[in-house]
Amino acid sequence: MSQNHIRNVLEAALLAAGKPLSLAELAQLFDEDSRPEPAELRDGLQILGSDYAERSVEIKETSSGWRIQVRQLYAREVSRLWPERPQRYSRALLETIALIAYRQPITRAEIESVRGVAVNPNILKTLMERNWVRVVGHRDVPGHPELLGTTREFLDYFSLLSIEDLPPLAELKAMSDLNPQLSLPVSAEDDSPLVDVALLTAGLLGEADDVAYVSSAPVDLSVGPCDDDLAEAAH
Amino acid sequence: MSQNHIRNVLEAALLAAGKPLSLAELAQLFDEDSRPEPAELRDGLQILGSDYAERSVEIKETSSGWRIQVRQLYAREVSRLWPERPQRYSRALLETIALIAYRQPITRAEIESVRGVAVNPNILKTLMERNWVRVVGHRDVPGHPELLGTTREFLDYFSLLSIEDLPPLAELKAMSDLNPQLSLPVSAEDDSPLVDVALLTAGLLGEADDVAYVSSAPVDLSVGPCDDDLAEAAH
Amino acid sequence: MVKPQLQIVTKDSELEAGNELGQAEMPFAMVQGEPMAHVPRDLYIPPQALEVFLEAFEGPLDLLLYLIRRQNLDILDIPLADITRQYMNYIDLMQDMQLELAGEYLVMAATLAEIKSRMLLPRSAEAVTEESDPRADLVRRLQEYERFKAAAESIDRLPRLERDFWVANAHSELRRTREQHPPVSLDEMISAFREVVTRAEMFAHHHVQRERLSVRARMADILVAINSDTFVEFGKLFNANEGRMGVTVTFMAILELVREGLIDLVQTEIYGSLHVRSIQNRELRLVVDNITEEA
Repeated sequence: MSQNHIRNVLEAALLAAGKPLSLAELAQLFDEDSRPEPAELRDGLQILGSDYAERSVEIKETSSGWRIQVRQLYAREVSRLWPERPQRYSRALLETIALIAYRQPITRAEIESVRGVAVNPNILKTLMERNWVRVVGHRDVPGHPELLGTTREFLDYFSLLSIEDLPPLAELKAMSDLNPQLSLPVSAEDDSPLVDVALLTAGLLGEADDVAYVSSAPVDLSVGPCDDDLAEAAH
Repeated sequence: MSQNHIRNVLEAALLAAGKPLSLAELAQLFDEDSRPEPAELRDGLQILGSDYAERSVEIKETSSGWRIQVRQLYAREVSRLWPERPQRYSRALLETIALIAYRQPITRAEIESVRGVAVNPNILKTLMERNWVRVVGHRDVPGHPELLGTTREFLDYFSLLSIEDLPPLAELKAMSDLNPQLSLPVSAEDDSPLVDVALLTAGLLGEADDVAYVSSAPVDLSVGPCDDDLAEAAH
Repeated sequence: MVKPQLQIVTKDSELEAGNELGQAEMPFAMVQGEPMAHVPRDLYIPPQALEVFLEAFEGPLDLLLYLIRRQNLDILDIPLADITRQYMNYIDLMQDMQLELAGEYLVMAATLAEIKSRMLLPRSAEAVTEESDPRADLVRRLQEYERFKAAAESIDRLPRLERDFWVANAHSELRRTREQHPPVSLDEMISAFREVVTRAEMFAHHHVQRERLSVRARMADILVAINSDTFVEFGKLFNANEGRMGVTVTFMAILELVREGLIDLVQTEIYGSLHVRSIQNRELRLVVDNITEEA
């Protein structure tokens, strides 16, 4: 079978499907007796890609397979086709999907504990309807809460090959990173490291800032072996 | 502007749209100060067509404009993309078509606000491909969002003569039986008149053209309390 | 119907009011008749913006992070008393404004108070390790939340479908003929509709509390939008994007303004369009419930 034919069948199918197709799905397109090998298919996709070098489209491998997509270079022009501005996702939704993506499998309660607020059920519903999130199991604790994970569609939407391609999470710093400052020799102002009894009578939310510092300042924390504990606790 | 650029913008838009685009729509894609003449656009489409000579697709002019389509030559292979047996529609799709049927004309944003979740674009695509839903106009608000309505084919499918033949929503109305006492007369403690829940629930079953009601009601306005007018408007 | 506290203040009475309150020290809100002057300056938020402001936060951790970051402080070394005080001020303000406050905010307030009280207790030198720093757990939560807040932002910046690029589609006749459409019964569709309406009703209840729109605030907005020289088209006062409730609030505000004799509603011909004009004297200045509109 000619390379040109393979290339054209691949192009025809990808453009007709309008969604990513896996190598297996692409192989199914061909008659059984002349089905190309996966290597030949890869070659065909490669050729297609180089044919597109100067064009408005590109071939891209995402999580669920290969697709032909319009280059970002033409986003300004193409977006004029849809005068309604593209949907914006709320911060709540983005934070929720971020937690599910980076921490999967994760329960709803775990999401809530990191975000510090209840998860709006509509957000999970939207994420499930978009097929970005699905239930991947149940945690073996009382109540058997659902464990949530991301789908291939989620990765496809953001053109990611796998979850590892997400931008890296920021590093956590341990509190002791700041210890050099805290363990400075006590300054002239607060040369009395002991807490004044009178301060205890100060209103709970009163002018007690200094006390807070004094009581935690005089000790040399830098020798503390707890960096690791904290980092671990944070995980 | 280079011919290459024009060709690529045309290709990008036609492939992103996946449906025919008229010359006027194609012209709108370009920045105002460098918008090509219709003749240049035709040239661009011509060039695109000859680029496709050896490819799996072709460019075709239809009654509603130009489109890129897969050549018949690849029909056998491409047909293997689609499964023989029908799949079931999702709950989300059914709710969407139900809302469009009962509340037409309706925008996507309005569907989203009633359902409380984002509308997956694939749902509307499926409904349009099935020819159950079409764009019937544009709402006269910023962005001019598309107004969606059902088609004759939709009515035919359900053997309905007109959309009025859809089962009445009597029970639904009974369910959300709205309290005509809108909380306009405010309590002593809270002198800031807040909108009552009833108004909103009323909105669910009402028409979307509040403004129309408002502008036809003004004669009585000066007379005084407007509870009745409002209750009426809410209906 | 209770008359909204809308008053026209002439130049003279405005001067009086100014003297009484001190032009610069004008309270920005009245709560149960008391001017809210005790809130620190850096907390100033125009009352109408407060709801928007509250909605800008994704919860107590987000609010705390904001307070910390605004002062370029390090999370690892929060001046807890200071931050706690600011946090409490916001909570008080939100409660005074009768905004619905998620319970999580109050839980955080209690947590902060507890940490603070623990920090007041003297501790022996040996016992003080990082672990026993009462702030440690809060710091860990703040850091963790901040990581995911940042991750959410970076996900939002990733190129994505339908915004930055599109899947290329070509028309294919085959799609029509080959794709099998699943059957749908009318009952199925009606039950879907019934369900969505039921759910929307619940959703509506939930929403009302968050998006309470004040008619008086809207009255002020309208008066700002129009003037006595030219007529403004009635329909222009409405913003359809605000939905039914927003439109209704605007409508009620217009009714009130008509009743108060503050605006003129004119229709030149039957079924013609309505026009609105302010009939206030240009010498007059409007003060809506002590909310001063900046000129």
